[in-house]
Amino acid sequence: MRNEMTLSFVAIEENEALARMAMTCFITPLDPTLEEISEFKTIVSEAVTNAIIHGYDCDGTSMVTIRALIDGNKVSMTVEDQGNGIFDVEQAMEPMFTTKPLMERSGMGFTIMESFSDSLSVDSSIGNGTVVRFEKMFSPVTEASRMR
Amino acid sequence: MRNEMTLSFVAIEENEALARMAMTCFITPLDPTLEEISEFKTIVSEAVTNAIIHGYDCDGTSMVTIRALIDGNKVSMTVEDQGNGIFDVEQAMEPMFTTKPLMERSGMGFTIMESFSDSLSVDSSIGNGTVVRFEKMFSPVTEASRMR
Amino acid sequence: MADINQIDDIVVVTLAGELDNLQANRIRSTISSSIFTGKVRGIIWDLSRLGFMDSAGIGLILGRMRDLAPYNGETFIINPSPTMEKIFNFSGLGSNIRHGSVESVIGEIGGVLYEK
Amino acid sequence: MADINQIDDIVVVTLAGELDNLQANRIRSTISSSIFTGKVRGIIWDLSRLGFMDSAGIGLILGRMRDLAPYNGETFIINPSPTMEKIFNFSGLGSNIRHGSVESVIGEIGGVLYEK
Ligand SMILES: Nc1ncnc2c1ncn2[C@@H]1O[C@H](COP(=O)(O)OP(=O)(O)O)[C@@H](O)[C@H]1O
Ligand SMILES: Nc1ncnc2c1ncn2[C@@H]1O[C@H](COP(=O)(O)OP(=O)(O)O)[C@@H](O)[C@H]1O
Repeated sequence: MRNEMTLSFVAIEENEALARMAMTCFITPLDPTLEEISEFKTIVSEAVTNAIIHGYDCDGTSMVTIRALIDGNKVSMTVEDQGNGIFDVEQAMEPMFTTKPLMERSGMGFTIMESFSDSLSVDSSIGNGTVVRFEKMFSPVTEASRMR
Repeated sequence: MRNEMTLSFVAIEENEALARMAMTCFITPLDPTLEEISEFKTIVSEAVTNAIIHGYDCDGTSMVTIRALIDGNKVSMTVEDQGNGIFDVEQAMEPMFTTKPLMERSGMGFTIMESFSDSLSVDSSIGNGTVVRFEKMFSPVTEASRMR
Repeated sequence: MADINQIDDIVVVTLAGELDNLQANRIRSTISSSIFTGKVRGIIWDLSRLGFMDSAGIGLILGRMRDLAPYNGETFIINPSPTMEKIFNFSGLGSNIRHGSVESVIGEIGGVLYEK
Repeated sequence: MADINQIDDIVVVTLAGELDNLQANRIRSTISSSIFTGKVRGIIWDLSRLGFMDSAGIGLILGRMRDLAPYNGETFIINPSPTMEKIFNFSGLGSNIRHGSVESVIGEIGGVLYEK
């Protein structure tokens, strides 16, 4: 199947759940397994939370944008902010690295996103924002399940 | 509370459910009653279905866009397409009027949208598309429920 | 999503999940066929377990009323939610609504048929 | 969302729903306070009914391990979903996971404390 969507929302923590729900619903026609759903939801949650809290410091007015495409059984997605940007992407992607230890961030976001997706790339520049791009393959939809 | 979102998706019937779910999740922080939720979902469903099937004849490539704003306990929303447009809006809004009787459309969409919202307006022009704008007030959120 | 059962000359359609335009299009022909197997005198739409319905449900039910017209078939809608009940009322289907069990409504159709 | 119970000198946190950044921020101080009421020797995170968790859960649990450090408190995480278990493993918390009942883990903490 082929489908395409874009979701934007202001940078408030309440919208983490909105993003997860909307994206979960978007992939439902792929008839994903429970584990595929929860891994996908986790990727979305990590990327969106980062955009809200690191990109925009929860400013409540700037917009986070998710673009997603389903092509066959592959989902491609970008999570984008026009916020602070990342000083050193390589360092940011190291496990346990966080610039917000006082907020009890674990620094595991990028590690989780990388592990649960099939490919991940990050484009960022200080003062201009960050785009996280990833792809996830889902197990092929069977005829039987498509007929349901 | 204040929140703002935009959701766009291609004109396929599968996205009717996506739109309902995303919008339902968006209003969750207002702690709506069951009846408020289902009336709101119905409005969304009618407007989005119309954009997909009447606006774009389910072409699978053109985009439907929903913009929504929460301000206090009022939700304002537009559902927009750049598709066929409506020939005579007044006639279209009459109960039982439909241009797709063979698809078993009931012609009750606008009547339901008007009844379940607090205000509704339609802007449309042939060949340029349609914007349906509506507002719905939700019962005020109590302190007790906000603390949950 | 749609369970179709025939009890004597009555078709009972039990709906679950969300009945929107997409779902209505998916189940329409199956329900129509079950009416055209012949001798059907009534249809009962059991909405007890239906979570959501929009005007596509109205189109689906009105369409099957047309299917049933040649047989003078009755239509009953049981246990819609309050929001669905409003939608049926707007659409002139309020008098087809019953709250109760499938059995009690079959009894009512029996009575209706008997009186004819 | 977070049920907090103290059983002898052990805090049992039962989580439900979705544990993300927003929820972690909402429940953090309540859980911390329950540790600082004193004499706490261990914390059990019961995730049996938790539907979703991202790295905010890791931050929350590591933070409470720091709270417990002065008391040499133990941390156990019970019944995470397969996806959550992966996240704990990435984060070095794999050895804190148990599958079983709260009671059996309380027994284990009892043993640990006894050996000290
Ligand atoms: N969208 C973003 N905008 C700015 N900085 C970011 C963004 N995403 C990640 N970062 C930076 O990368 C670091 C590591 O991110 P991550 O691995 O997700 O861990 P955490 O969110 O727990 O800090 C963050 O602490 C932050 O400094
Ligand atoms: N977005 C739209 N684009 C073009 N035409 C529309 C749109 N929305 C509604 N219409 C027209 O208005 C008519 C009435 O709409 P409605 O009351 O929702 O009933 P129905 O969808 O059952 O036909 C439709 O049959 C169609 O001709």
